Amino acid sequence: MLKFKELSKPTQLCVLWIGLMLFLAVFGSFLPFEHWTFVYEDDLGVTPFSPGHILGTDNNGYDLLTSAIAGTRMSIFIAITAVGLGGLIGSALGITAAFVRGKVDLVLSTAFNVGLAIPNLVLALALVSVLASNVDMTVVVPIWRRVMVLIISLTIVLIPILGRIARGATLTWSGREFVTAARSMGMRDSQIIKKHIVPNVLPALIAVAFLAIGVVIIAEASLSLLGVGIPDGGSWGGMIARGRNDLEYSPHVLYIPVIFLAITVVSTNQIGEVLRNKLDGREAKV
Amino acid sequence: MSSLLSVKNMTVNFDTPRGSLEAVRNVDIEIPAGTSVGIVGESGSGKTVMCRAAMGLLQGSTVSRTGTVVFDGHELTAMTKEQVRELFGSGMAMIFQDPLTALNPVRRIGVQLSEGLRIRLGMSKSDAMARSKELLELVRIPNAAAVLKSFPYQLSGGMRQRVMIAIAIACNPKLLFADEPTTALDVTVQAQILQLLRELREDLKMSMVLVTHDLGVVAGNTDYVAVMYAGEVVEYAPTAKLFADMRMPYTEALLNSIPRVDHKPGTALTVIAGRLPDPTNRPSGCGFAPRCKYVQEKCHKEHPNLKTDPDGHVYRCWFPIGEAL
Amino acid sequence: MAGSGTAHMRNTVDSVLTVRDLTVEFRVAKDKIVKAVSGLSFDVVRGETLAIVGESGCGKTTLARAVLQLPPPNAGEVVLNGTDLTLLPKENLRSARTSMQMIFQDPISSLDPRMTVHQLIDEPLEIWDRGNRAERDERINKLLQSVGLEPELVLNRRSYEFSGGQCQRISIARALALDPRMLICDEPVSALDVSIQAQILNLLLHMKETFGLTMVFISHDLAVVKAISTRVMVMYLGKICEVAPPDVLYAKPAHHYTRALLNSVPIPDPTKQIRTELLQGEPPSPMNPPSGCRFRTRCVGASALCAEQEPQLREVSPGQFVACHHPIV
Amino acid sequence: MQKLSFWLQRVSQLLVVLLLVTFGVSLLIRIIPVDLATIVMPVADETQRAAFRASIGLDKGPIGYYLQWLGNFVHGDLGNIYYSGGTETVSGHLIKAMPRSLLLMSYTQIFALGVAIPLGVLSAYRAGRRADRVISNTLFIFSSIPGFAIGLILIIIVGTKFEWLPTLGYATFSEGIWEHFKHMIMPVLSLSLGLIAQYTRLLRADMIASLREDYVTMAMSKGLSDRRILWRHVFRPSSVTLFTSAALSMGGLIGGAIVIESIFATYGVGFEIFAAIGGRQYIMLQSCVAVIALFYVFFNLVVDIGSGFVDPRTRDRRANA
Repeated sequence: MLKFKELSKPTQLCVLWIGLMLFLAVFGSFLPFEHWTFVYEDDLGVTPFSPGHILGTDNNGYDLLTSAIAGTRMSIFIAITAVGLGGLIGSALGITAAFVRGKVDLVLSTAFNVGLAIPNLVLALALVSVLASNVDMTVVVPIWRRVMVLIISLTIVLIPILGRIARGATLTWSGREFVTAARSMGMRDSQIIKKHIVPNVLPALIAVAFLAIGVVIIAEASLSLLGVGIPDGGSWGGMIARGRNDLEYSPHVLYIPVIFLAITVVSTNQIGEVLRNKLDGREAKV
Repeated sequence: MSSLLSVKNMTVNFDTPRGSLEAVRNVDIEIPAGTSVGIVGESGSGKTVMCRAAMGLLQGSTVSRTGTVVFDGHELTAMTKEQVRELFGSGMAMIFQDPLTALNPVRRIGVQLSEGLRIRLGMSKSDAMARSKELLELVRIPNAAAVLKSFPYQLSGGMRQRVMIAIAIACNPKLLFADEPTTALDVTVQAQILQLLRELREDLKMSMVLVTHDLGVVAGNTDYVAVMYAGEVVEYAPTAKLFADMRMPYTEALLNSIPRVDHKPGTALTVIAGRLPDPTNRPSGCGFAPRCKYVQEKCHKEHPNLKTDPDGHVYRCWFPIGEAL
Repeated sequence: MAGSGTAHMRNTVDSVLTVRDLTVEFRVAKDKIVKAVSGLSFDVVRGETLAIVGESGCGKTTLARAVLQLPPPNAGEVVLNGTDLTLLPKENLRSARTSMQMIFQDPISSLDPRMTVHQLIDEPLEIWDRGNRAERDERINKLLQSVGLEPELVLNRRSYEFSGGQCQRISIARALALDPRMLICDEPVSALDVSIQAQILNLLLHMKETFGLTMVFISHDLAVVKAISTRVMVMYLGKICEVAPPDVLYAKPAHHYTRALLNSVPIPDPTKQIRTELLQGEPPSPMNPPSGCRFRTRCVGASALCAEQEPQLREVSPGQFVACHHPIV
Repeated sequence: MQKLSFWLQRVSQLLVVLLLVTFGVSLLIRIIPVDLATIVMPVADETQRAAFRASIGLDKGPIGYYLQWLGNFVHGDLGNIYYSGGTETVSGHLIKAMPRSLLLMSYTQIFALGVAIPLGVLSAYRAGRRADRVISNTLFIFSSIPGFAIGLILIIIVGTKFEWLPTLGYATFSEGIWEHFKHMIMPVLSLSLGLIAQYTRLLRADMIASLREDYVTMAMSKGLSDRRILWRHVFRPSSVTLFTSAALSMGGLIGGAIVIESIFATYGVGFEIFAAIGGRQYIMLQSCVAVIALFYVFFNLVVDIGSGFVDPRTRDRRANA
């Protein structure tokens, strides 16, 4: 597989950044900071690099560093869970469709097309709003339910996207002669899928999954910005939504989550790209 | 005899992630005017790269070429890209192995064929089209008018190869590089295309460089043969002489390893053991030494120089066949 | 030809494989059907090497796959060791296939790039549970040695680290792992360089003797076939033209197509250049083959009869069968 | 007439997708834990609510409801928007919102393609050299910054700090062409930077693949100039993926436009969808999604026709399909 030392400098930085994000996501709450909802009443709208507040505070007195760490946790958690679930379900469906062909393929491909006919964000927005609505509009939907709904919605959005990619990859690989060879040796179809199709399709899917993480992070942020995602600065999107209210006087409240988000997306994209090129290089030899 | 094309000491390097790849090294070759010269070699021997480099068709930041190439009195290696381009079409032309990839998939045959005529010869659109039709008839394509309007994928492999030949000879080139022109074709179609090339060469007084891996194709279609191995020309002689009196052990081994229809069934094939040397890490001695049955101590250590017999037979071997040790 | 008939069938108890009236057709569009193989019969006797020769599009690869039931043919029977494969239920077919293994044209595509050589050759043994780990490992080593590869050097490497010739050796080792009685080689050397071709051909001959194999060898190259076959079958557009032992077929071909094919092969000897009349044009489309003899449109000896009536295979000299109304005598 | 049968097949495939999408969306009303009639008429009594349900077919079960909605939709009746104090038609809203969104999307596409095509061709031609590296790296970063972030940053810098451009609203042509474009510049930039990166990368990759083909060497050996080879021989066969992705990204643009339209208060279709969801106007939502799916079908057909135009091979494959 890939060795860290063989990667280019920028890619190494990307891997390190993702490592840092994962660290913050897992251990962020154990760091010796005040809880992110703590209000520094004397430090409203402090600019970054001030003593005590490296990333500054917003106009409500929330420290942006601890907010960003909490946001990291939420955004990364949602992204990884949604991509994991969507990837699993999508690739299972896609591989089945391409390997079995015939009617199964027709039904699943049509289902993918139905999913793809609705723009991602519209679909996610509709799902979130339906699933997260209460009988009484005045009752606030609890945060855990919002998170669940977000994850489910984003998973549903991802299934047709990743499913179609898995289907395409499976079609290519199942046309290879080693699959015919395996059949002629008397291998069962289920074994062929397990031993020849999945291991070959998987690396491409992993590469795409990295790109999908970026897509999900942006989608979550967009939903939060529209007010249906994570409220009150609980994720990067939520922070951006809050920062939007004070563009004129405290633009850093916006810049900080945007920078976190952008670097993370650049990093996952770069890693996905490197993985894909690496695989293409292998493919070219095959 | 004067040389139409003369390549002197040409080396072509590719920068690859695995290091510098010397695809062609120190190649000297002369193409006498009015002749057909075969270049034979297995894949990776550098024969295709040699031809493209001679014409100056290799591009990109990773390629470097040294040496001199003189074509028809012009020193190509000292000219700008634009100046060399002036010689294409009417001076040199090229046909390729796979006519499906060598014809633009999205443009009609007529457009691709007349393009050269309009740009190189300044013909009007209608004149160029009329001439294109004549050219298709010249390469014996039935129903030329319909073919002009077709796309490459609509034609069979043999027809596509004829179209490519028509494009190449459109401006009456003096020298035609034919890079494995029949490898992708069936034997019966191959025979047709080779016959067509022979006839066109005679009619148009054209010289030809015929690149192939098939000694059989060379035997019936060339006046001279250059054998390439691991980026070098290892033997060069008039065709009849080469087959009658081989000096280079590689050529002999190659010939003996070919299954032949004119031999008795069940005749055992002589095997050349091993494989081509790694082009990014060439051995210091003779490249063929590890596979050669006549190998001596010296072959592994010192790289053999080109030797020329008094009759012009050139070879690169310390211990050529027919010479007492 | 390109005709039908069964005169060349030997029907002996020694037949390893008997194929009767095999037909394979693909639907490529609503009303376009490619007639890849049409009512073709042949048998392969124990220990022989049947070569099937023809140009691209003649249906030879389709034929090989139909014999292995990958996919099954539209009609006809394929009798392997007395069992008709076309009638077998899926599970039985799975085990029946193991006595007939295949070598493919593209040596690289026929090996899974993610598996080590050890895993590749172990795979058939594992599927059929042949012996314990140690026994299987020993078998793998033996197989590798028999195809001329050093087990210690290759076992843990993957296919993309090898050249085409070496991949083909690995494929051969894998095909032999289950002790098949029959080997079907589909253009096993046409993707290889000349110097490597000879290595693989010699290896196949050697393996045939060592393992007591019966072989079907498919190729477009008459010269390659000549070196290794005991019987040659020439195909054109999904039908048989001629069946004969190689010494007869190459010396005096009876079918006009066989002769044209032979005369087209370039001979690597400047003193032996024959310039006979070439076969004109290209094969017609298998979607709409000519009536009667399928070769008649390009045949120099064609008559009105050839358009009306399909020639049947008949014996013109001992062991030489030809499907032609006007064979060359 | 193979060709006709291909198109019939293709159109029917897309129609199936269209029907399934709209049916799926119509099921949303069933999933919501709230009764639509209660949302629409919070103060009415049960008989009034039942009458409302009957009027839009909610009492007929999922399929009956869908068929009634579909019948109305085909006749141009997209339903109503209900709010305290009255109703408005969905079509009325969409007629106002649609041109804004269409203009925004068209400008975005034209700008994105206009920038991406020369950049893509240049970086493929100079692949691996400095110009290519600069272009690729810059665009790579742009592709990772979400459009709304670019929009917000533009608002901070261009709108608030320097006050060069208006940050909110939309101007019709009748309010002045310059005024119209002034309101469009920032939304278009926000939407198009990501697209430019995506398009350039696609075109570059395909051009580089085409440049390795023998037909390029063939064109060189005919003595054609580099410029002619690039544009006449390489660009066209390499552009299929680019134009396909451009046409199909129209759908994604509507999604992106929801956020951008809400940031810049453009009040296009995206904003209407957002408003429908926020205001629980599920009938509005259903009809909006149906309209978008129509667009999807339309652009899929555009891709089919267009790719046959660019690459004759697809045309013939179809004739045989």
